Amino acid sequence: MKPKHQRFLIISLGLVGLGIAIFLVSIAFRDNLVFFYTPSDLSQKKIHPEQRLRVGGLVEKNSLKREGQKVTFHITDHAKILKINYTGLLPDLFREGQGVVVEGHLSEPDLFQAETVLAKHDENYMPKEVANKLKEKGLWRDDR
Amino acid sequence: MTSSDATFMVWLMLDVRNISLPSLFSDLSFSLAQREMLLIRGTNGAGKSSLLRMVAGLIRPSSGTLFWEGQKIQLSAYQQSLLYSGHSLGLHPEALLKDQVNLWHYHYRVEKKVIEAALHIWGIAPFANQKIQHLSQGQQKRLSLSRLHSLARPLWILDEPHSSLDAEGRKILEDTLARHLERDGLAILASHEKQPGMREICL
Amino acid sequence: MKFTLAKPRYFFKITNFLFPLALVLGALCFAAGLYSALVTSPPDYQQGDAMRIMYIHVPASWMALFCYGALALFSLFVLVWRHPFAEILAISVAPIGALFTVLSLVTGSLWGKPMWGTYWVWDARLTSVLVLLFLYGGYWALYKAYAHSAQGIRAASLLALIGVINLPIIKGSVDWWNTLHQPASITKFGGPSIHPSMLLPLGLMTAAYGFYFLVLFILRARTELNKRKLLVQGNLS
Amino acid sequence: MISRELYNAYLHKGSLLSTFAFFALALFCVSLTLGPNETLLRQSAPGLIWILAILTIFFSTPLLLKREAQCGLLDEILLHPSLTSTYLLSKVMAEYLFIALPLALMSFFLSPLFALSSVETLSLLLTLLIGFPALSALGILGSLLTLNTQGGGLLLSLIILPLTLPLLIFGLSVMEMTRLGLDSFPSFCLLMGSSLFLLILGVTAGCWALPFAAER
Repeated sequence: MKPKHQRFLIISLGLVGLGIAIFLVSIAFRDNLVFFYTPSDLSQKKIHPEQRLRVGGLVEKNSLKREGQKVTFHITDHAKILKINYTGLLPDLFREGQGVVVEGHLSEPDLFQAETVLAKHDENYMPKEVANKLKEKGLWRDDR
Repeated sequence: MTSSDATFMVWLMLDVRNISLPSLFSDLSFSLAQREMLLIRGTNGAGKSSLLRMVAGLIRPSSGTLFWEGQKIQLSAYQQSLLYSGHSLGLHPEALLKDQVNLWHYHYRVEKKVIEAALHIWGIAPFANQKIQHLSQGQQKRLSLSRLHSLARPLWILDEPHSSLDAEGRKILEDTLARHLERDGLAILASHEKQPGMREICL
Repeated sequence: MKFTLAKPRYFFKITNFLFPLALVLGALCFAAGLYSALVTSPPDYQQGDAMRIMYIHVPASWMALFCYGALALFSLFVLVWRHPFAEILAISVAPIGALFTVLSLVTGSLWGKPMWGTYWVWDARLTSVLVLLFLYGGYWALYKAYAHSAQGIRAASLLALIGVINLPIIKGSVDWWNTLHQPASITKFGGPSIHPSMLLPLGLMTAAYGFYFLVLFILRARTELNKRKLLVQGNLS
Repeated sequence: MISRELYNAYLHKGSLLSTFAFFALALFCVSLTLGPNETLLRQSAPGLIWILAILTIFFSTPLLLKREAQCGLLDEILLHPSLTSTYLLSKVMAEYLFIALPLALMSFFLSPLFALSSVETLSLLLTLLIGFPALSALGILGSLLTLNTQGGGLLLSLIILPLTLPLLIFGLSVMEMTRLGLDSFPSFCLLMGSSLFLLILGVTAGCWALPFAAER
């Protein structure tokens, strides 16, 4: 067949391929890829005990208990609570009500042995004084 | 009577207008009518091969245009009507000779017997079961030049066809070129030797 | 390579004027930026002083992306219009971009230690910036691998254009996957969620980086041009 | 053109043996050095097999193409009436049949070396089969770009590896998900999507790179 038709065929084939690729990628993003699981995810999915995974959530208020190096706290995503115990230094961003990501493995259904604790940081930067003023006015929404 | 003996009825004309390649040559123009043969002569590295590759449409000139049959060349159609044989012979060293014939059959969609007939003319048919890399340089050159017979192309662009050919090989080449011109064919050769009575361009 | 003198002489004319200006303005912005970043601006309500690395990290990352964008644009010129001058611009911008990427990665991981608790985590944004660094490296290796720079630049330009797909991935990686790296603070729809008192030093530092880039870029381009001139006159191998 | 390419690849099957030997040997060494600890093997196997497959392709393609270029075959291909993209596609198909399938089958049969369960080996085989066309397309593109240089397989890997990362990441996440028993459908779509995209990108860029590589 004439080269012009061949060229047209190949280009349209390429465009159709691109369409399929983008369509496939968009399907995947509907249920977005997870960097870490939330406590509620964990309860639904069956996880092998020795499988390493990451769990993220907000540190529950006054759940932080500290005995020397050993630290236990609860993280929540306003649906499920997961008990975490961790031995080692906590990053200085770690605070109750603060987002956190822990890496480790699930020793019992609701007890998580964390090997590393990563403090997640939301995107607002604000001086201390302004933060305190907001708190007094009760505008401050501490946990998201 | 292989298919390449049919005379070319169509009015053929190659016209090259002020093409140039950086640091090699600039504003070179020449035209070639039917039954004409042009010789490109020049020292090593003068750009003979680059000029031939450009006329064959393998390299884009930085300026200037080529015309075939009066209009600006349309690359895929133009390359259908030319046969380029370069320094590297376009053969598969590990393949057997008969494999090479199959490959050409698939590549150029030419009947196998036509290719084999061309091999007979160049006298390399008996080496069918030999690996090409075991053939001598001259035999490989003949094999590469056998395509002149198996493909009916009006415009021949040959880069130093005489190199590594023995006396008999050269004679076959001369005859083929002569017969090609009688059938209104065109040919451009690049060579070191001076050919008596042939139009030439020195780079 | 036939040397089209029209474009470069024009380039020399502008840079003679632009170079000192960029130098002075750059120094000024840098001084003002550093002063306001380290001294006057208040510590962050969460991170305290650890946040000051942002003033180095964020402009460096922006400049790294900007340089790759410029590199891709020049590569387009090299490939489509075969413009010899675009080659000189492309070669000048590539190393500067690599420098900014390294700076952004180093300051990012230094900042990660106090904030996240680890120097490096295989997170979408960090990985794609690392890929950007590899693309810069690949570009340079390919350019240098060729004997003739005319061939080398065209191969490298194709690689640069293929690598452009990485830019949206870096930009979008933060909000596609809920990664550890915080989402964009400046380009948020509801207006920047940075307190104005911190926005000023950031702006100054970015301007300082911009002028610094200009200075480096002009220097590199002129040396490359002069090298080509000498090459053409044949007394430089 | 496609039949020519298949025949061509069929002709050169001798040299492919060294590629398979390299892959098998690398797998043996890796599983040997990782030691008997089963969980370690299971966790690291997918990544290592994938990386070894990528490297095998990136070191074998330039050799094939460099040999073809030296014999002046690139000119012959450029002069052929059909488009360069059909040549590239047929080259990818030929490589798929002659290199990718044997490699995938080999990793399938060698999976006991890495103590992989049946479902994992199946997903490994599947991801490899999906990823290979894009890998060979990128491999050919890379070898075209590095044809006239001395860099060879090394330079090719340096410039093309960043482009294969999405394949690697999504392929491994598919296997990770199957190992965990979670649904691997989203990462599976991502793998197919990025593989298709990279295949198209590799072929289109290859169309530009082929005439470039033919210029000495």
